[in-house]
Amino acid sequence: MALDNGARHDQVGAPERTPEVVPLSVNVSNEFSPGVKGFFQKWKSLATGIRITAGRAAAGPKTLRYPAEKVTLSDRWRGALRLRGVLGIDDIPILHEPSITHNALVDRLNREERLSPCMGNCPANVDARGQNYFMAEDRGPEAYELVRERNIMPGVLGRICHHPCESACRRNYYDEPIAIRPLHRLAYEAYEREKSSRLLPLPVTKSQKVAVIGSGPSGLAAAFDLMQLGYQVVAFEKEDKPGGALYSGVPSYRLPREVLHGEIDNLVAMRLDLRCGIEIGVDVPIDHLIGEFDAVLIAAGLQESRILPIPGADAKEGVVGALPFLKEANWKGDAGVKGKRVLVIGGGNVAVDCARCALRVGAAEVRLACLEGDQEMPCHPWEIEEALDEGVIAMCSLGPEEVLTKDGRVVGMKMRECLSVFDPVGRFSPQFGDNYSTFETDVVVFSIGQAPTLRDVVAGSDLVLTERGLLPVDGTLFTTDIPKVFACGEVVTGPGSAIGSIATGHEAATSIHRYLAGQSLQEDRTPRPVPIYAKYEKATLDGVEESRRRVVMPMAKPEARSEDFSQVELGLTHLEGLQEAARCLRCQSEVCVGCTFCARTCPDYAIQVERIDDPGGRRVTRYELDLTKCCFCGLCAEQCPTDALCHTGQYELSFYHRDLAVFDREEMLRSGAGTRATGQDGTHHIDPEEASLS
Amino acid sequence: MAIVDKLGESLNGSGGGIILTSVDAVVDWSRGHSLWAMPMGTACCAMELIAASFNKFDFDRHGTFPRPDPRHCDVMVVAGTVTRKMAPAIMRLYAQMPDPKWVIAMGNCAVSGGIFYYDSYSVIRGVDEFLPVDVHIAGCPPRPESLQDAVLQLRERITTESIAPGKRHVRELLLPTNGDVSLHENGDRE
Amino acid sequence: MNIQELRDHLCGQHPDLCPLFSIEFGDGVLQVDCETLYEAAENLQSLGFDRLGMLTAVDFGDHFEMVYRLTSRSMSVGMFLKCAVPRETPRTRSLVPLWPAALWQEREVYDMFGIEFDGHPDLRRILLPPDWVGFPLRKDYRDDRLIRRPDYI
Amino acid sequence: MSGSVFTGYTGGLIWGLGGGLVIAIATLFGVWWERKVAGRIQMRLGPQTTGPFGLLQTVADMVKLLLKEDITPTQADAPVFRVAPLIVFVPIAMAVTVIPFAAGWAPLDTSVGMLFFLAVPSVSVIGILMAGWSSGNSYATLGGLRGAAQMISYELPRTLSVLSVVLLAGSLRPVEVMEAWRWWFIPLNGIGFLVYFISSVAECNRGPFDIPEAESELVAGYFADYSGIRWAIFMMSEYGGVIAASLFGAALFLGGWAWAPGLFGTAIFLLLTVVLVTAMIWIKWTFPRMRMDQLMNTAWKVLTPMALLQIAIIGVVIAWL
Amino acid sequence: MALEVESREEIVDERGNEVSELVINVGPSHPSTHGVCRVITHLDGEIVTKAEPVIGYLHRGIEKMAENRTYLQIVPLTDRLDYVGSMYSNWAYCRAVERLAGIRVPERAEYLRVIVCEMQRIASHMMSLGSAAGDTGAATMFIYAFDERERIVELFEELCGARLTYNYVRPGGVSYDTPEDWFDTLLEFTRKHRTALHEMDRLFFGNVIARGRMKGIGVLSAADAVGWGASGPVARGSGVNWDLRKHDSYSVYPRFDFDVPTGSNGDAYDRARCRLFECFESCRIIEQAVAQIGEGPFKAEGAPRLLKPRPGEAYDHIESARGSLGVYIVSDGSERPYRVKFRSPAFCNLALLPLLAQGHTLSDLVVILGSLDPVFGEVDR
Repeated sequence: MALDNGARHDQVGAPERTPEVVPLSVNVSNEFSPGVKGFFQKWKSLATGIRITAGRAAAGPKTLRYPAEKVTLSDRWRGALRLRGVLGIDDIPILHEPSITHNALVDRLNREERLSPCMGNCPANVDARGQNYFMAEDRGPEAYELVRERNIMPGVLGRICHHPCESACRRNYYDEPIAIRPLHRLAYEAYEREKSSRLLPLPVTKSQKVAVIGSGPSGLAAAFDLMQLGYQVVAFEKEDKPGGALYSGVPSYRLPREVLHGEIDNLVAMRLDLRCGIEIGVDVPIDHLIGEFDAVLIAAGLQESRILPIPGADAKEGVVGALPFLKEANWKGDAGVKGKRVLVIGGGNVAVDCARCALRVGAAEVRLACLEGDQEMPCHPWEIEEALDEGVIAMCSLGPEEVLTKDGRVVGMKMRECLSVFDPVGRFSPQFGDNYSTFETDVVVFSIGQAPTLRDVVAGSDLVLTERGLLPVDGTLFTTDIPKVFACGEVVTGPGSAIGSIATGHEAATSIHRYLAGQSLQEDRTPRPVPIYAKYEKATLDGVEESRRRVVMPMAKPEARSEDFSQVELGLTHLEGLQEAARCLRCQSEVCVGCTFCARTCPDYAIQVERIDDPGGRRVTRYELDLTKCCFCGLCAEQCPTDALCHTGQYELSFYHRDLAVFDREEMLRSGAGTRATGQDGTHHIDPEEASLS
Repeated sequence: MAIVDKLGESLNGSGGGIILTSVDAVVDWSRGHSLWAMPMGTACCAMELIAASFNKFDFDRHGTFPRPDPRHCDVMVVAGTVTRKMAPAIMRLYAQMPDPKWVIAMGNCAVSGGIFYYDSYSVIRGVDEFLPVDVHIAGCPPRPESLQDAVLQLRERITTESIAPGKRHVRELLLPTNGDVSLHENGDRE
Repeated sequence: MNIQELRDHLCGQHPDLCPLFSIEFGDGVLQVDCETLYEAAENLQSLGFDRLGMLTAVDFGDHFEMVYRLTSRSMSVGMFLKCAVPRETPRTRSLVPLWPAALWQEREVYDMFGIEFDGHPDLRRILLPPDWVGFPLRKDYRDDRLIRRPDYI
Repeated sequence: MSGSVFTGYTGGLIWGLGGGLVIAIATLFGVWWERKVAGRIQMRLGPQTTGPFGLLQTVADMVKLLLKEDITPTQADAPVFRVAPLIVFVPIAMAVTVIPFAAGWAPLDTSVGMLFFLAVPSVSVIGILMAGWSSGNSYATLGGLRGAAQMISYELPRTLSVLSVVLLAGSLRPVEVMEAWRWWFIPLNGIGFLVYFISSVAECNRGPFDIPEAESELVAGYFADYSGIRWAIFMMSEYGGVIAASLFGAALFLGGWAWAPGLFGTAIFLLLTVVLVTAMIWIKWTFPRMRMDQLMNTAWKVLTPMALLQIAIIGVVIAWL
Repeated sequence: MALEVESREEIVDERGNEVSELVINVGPSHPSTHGVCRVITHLDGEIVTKAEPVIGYLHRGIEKMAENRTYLQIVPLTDRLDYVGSMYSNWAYCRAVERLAGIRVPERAEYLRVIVCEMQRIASHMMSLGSAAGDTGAATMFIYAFDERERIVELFEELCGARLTYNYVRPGGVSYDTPEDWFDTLLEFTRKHRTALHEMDRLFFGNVIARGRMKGIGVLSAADAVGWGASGPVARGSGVNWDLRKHDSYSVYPRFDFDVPTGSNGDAYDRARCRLFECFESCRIIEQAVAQIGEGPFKAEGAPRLLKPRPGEAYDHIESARGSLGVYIVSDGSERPYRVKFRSPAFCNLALLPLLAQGHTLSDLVVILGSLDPVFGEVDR
């Protein structure tokens, strides 16, 4: 290597070779022998030639008898372009699929590479594409109902979801992702306005009854699925109000309680039998449920916060777990930290919630300490950003060493420098350095993980917990040791996201239904969720028109919002929602939505696309491909997010007149277009007079 | 050409419609089945032009084979990009071909400039700017079969021709074209 | 030989060229004055750069930059030789006496940029017809026959 | 048949016209056959869609060429340009008339038939020169000059090679030569046949000696500016030359009708001719084209000595007999 | 053909100047100019006294167009440069872009690039050998060689859906992974191809006429080859052992064992036979690469649609079938390059024609031109 220096980026472990060691290998010159021998060699060479041509002639022709005999085209053949569908003529497919068969649908779409990335990356496979379609058409209630099929509380998740759909959104590749999550919220608001006509009780068609322990997202998701199937569902909640972790753990500046309870009220209105204030295992033994109901689903969630066993952590005052802290802050609006300095240990989302809550309940100074460096914090980047805006002080790469106490009261915290968190294999194995630092603080909130408390729940039943207090559950089927009993939610998965819990709820509901209907539980089941989409690098946005940018979610002012529990995200207006939904590319819907990416990527500028973007009237009005400029490079079809633009096998493109090769929208939609190549529908004859033009 | 012209004129003039039709049938048959190609290969499409006449696709099956000499050719296949520098040579070669002669524009460069339509200062946007093109083949480059298809289309088109000057037989062309796309105004595409 | 060794070698042999030598993006660049271009090239040739791989120009608006890519087979190394040609008087010295490879390449640069080469035996247009007006690769080239692309990304 | 209209001047005219017709028809099949054989060598099919096995292909070509515009370039010397194809064609058509087609019969049975066959086609050199010169095209001029040089050079080995048969048979009258023909002429005349064959190929401007019309150098050589029917006549003379040379070679060297009596003999004769034509086609499509100096070297340094060697061998044999 | 675009006038001119030379115009559309090249040939009898190539008949201004296209949009343009070996221009361009934008290419992509480029080398050399044979009148050899090329084109079609303009190598990788069983078909091809190569060697390079036509024709000395910037088989035919795959071993080439065929006479025969031997070497490389290639991504992940490399300049080159093909890109940090220059080997090689053709006959002129293997898409750009 050498012509260039060592900075060569793609040099893959090559040994250096210098010209000296290269053998001057093959010499290509050759001559006839001199003299008589050469004379005969010359004649022989002629004979050899005849022999070779004779051999080839004997081998027979290799010709294809065109047009009777066609060449077999490769299925990647880049023939003439056609559209599969156009918005305004064809509608995009809406995937209304019962939960029972939803997985099969997703798998099939995935196999056929027709799964939109947002749907694929969502643990519950919410059809965000369909939602955006309805939202753009100003059909909010329908969007709500579509989302609700897989996401039990769109209004709630529209506020708190960590939106894996948006990270997978193909729009990332071009500019910025669609605001799918805020659109959930708008859909909820639209639904609420029309609730009276749309909210009907679900009919009970089956005699079996199912008990659900816990009214968190996963329990409700399972309950809703089962209710739709006609089962009678009873949900038990130990607190006074339903909602589980959403109620106790999520601060109300993110999730107003009226929204949460509004959503749950809707479920109740659909004939969910919700019984609050009943703690299974305490008020009612679980055996009783097992006896009374045909199936029992444990969706109790995680109740307990872990506290690090470090010196001083047992202090009487000033050390709290995250969940109790949040619960107090949420319910009472006061966690006893007014005017105090708070140090939150942990870098996850819950820790950030704790920190932000602490600010709101009047803490004088809030610090957040975590092991990880600032680029690798496990919480979502937008969360920590908002927290920093509000005044939280983040301290990264610090490990808790000792809680400094004085008279049983916390006075400070000793921290140790953390060098690395994970070992090369990716296991959690923090390495600490020798630098110590001490911070003065009054309250230490440990937010380093949660655990289930199921001892009470399972007491007296045949269910056996593991040593760590976990319930042994099949991760795919969500069955427990007892056939009748199922489990879902964070009890099974450990700390996770709301939407992840919902996904397990759907799976558990499927299992319960199969169990009750006497079907095989295992058939066609795969572990969920199946993460399928890779991340995108951030696209460069300069040069991108304003109209193509993502709508900006209005936020409350940081200094104002950190005072109380008022909402931080103020929500989009109706019009903004329509515009944002219209940005959706309708990936893999096989319907051209006029995104113009094909026109933009075309090196020949052969494609012209025009569309109307009116709310409710989004139409592709013009799609024109000048086939005579097209260079058949295939870049447009690769770019097409909806897969509507595709190459056909058509290669015989002879025209008597050049303008016949300019395909308009209708021509683009015709399939095959009768040629010798395709043999399809040769019904279009050209007028001889027209043929004689040119 | 003179003999044929005279023949055609007299047949047409003397009301010998039936004779003219049969003569035309023979003449058109011979012309259509013996389209010797003047391979005006300038760029990439020339490779497919070569491929079309070689063993896998074999133009010769249809009686078409490339002759390098324009005087012996019937159809000029302009295969490839035509630049301002090249155009006079092509015009000259076309002029050297004996009548009756046809032109096939093979590939998008020859049809419209294709990928070089925009931003190129030296490419001519389609040979129909200076040649009467009979069949355009879209493609970049078109498959050899497309060229064969174009020759067959040209053959059908020749069946509408008559040796009588100015006369044209109205025949239904059996070959499918690409649909009922109406002609666009030239104006809005430039 | 890598680029550092090349620099050391060059500095050892021709200390006057040494300050002009820089390493940019992994390639050695010798930025010289156009008056001394020929001498520099001659020095490099005697240093072992026996191939003139590429020769071109870049229009930087206020000046043209001549870019010569030299490679040495014996040292297995390549480098750039550059000089800035003023736009008002685009002239520089031809390298044809050193490398005949420059014969056509300099004609091409003349054709495309209008830079004239003193000492070139046959400086005519090469790619464009002789009667062409203008030098297309200049940034300010205008041509009525050119249709500009639609302006979106 | 003395006294009949088929002898003398009228006979010459009639048989000459007949020869022309035969050559024209044979050319149609010859071209078809060449395209089929060449196709086969090149793993292709050759003409296929026009008529059964593409047999009508050459007919279509011929009709089309007849109706093509007949261009006389403005820079051409018009009268010479127009007449040149005929001057090339007529001698070839005439040469066919002396070939002994059937037992004891040749259309024009003259005592100097051998000489006639060798001498008359040489006149077409003049036609080629005329065509090349009058076209006013430098390629054509080069082609014409190349053609003249080549054909004149190869006259010598070809004549010498025929001489060996004449010596053996002891007559210049083709019919008598054929009657004297015995099967052992073949081994005896092996070298002579090779020389005759190669120089015939060269005489006919066929590959690998087609440098006067070298497609890749001179585009089409001396007939580069001919179109339509005049060019077709050139092609007919080329194929006529091939067929005539093959007929003559099949008769003199391979025995022609002497293998069997009556029409059988003629059939064998024609079959042998086809074999020779095929061989010519085959080598054309197998070998690269020679260069002018190599061509001359081959004529003067290889073929002429070989022909002389053959004559010497025959001389020895005759003396020994 | 006939060509006579302006020759008549020139002859008159020359005659007016009392020169006993015949000036004929070969091209711009002539059967053996391999495209659109015009050679103004001064003849003394049949001896060429001066041959002056006139090029630019296919000058499409690709370099200017590239300044108006985004980095991705230029890839299809590079296809049209060297249309006999589109993969090379793709690759050379992508290497320069990757260098500029700092994109790392996955290993599988590098292997795929090597495989397709070696296939392309075979295809290109088959075209070159075939047309060189066609120039000497061996039309059948042309078809045999082209038949081999057709097999590769079929494989390419399987791979990327195009027969000629592949648009396969992209900045950051390649556009498609291989279809199933593709490697098996490829290996079967290389096996059969060797037999075919031997056959062609005997049919054409062993033939007495072909040797006569090509031996000692257009002799290029090693010093001239270096000085005139010749590269590829043209330089190697003269014994200049210069192959970027060895001497600037880019990509994964150092992992393969192959030889560099060189000639000793520097004539048309050596240049052409160099190409034949390179096909053998390419078969070897392909077989090794197929054995070594591993699973993995074929594209750098997550590269944005619009590349905006840092301002600066990058030069990178590869060994194409015709020699060292370099691409020089100047970026001003926007989404379109500021200047793109293609250093085309065919352009530099073709400059040798006047030197080589002098003193040979007109027939040799086309042989020499064929042995330089110009592709005018690349010469004129």
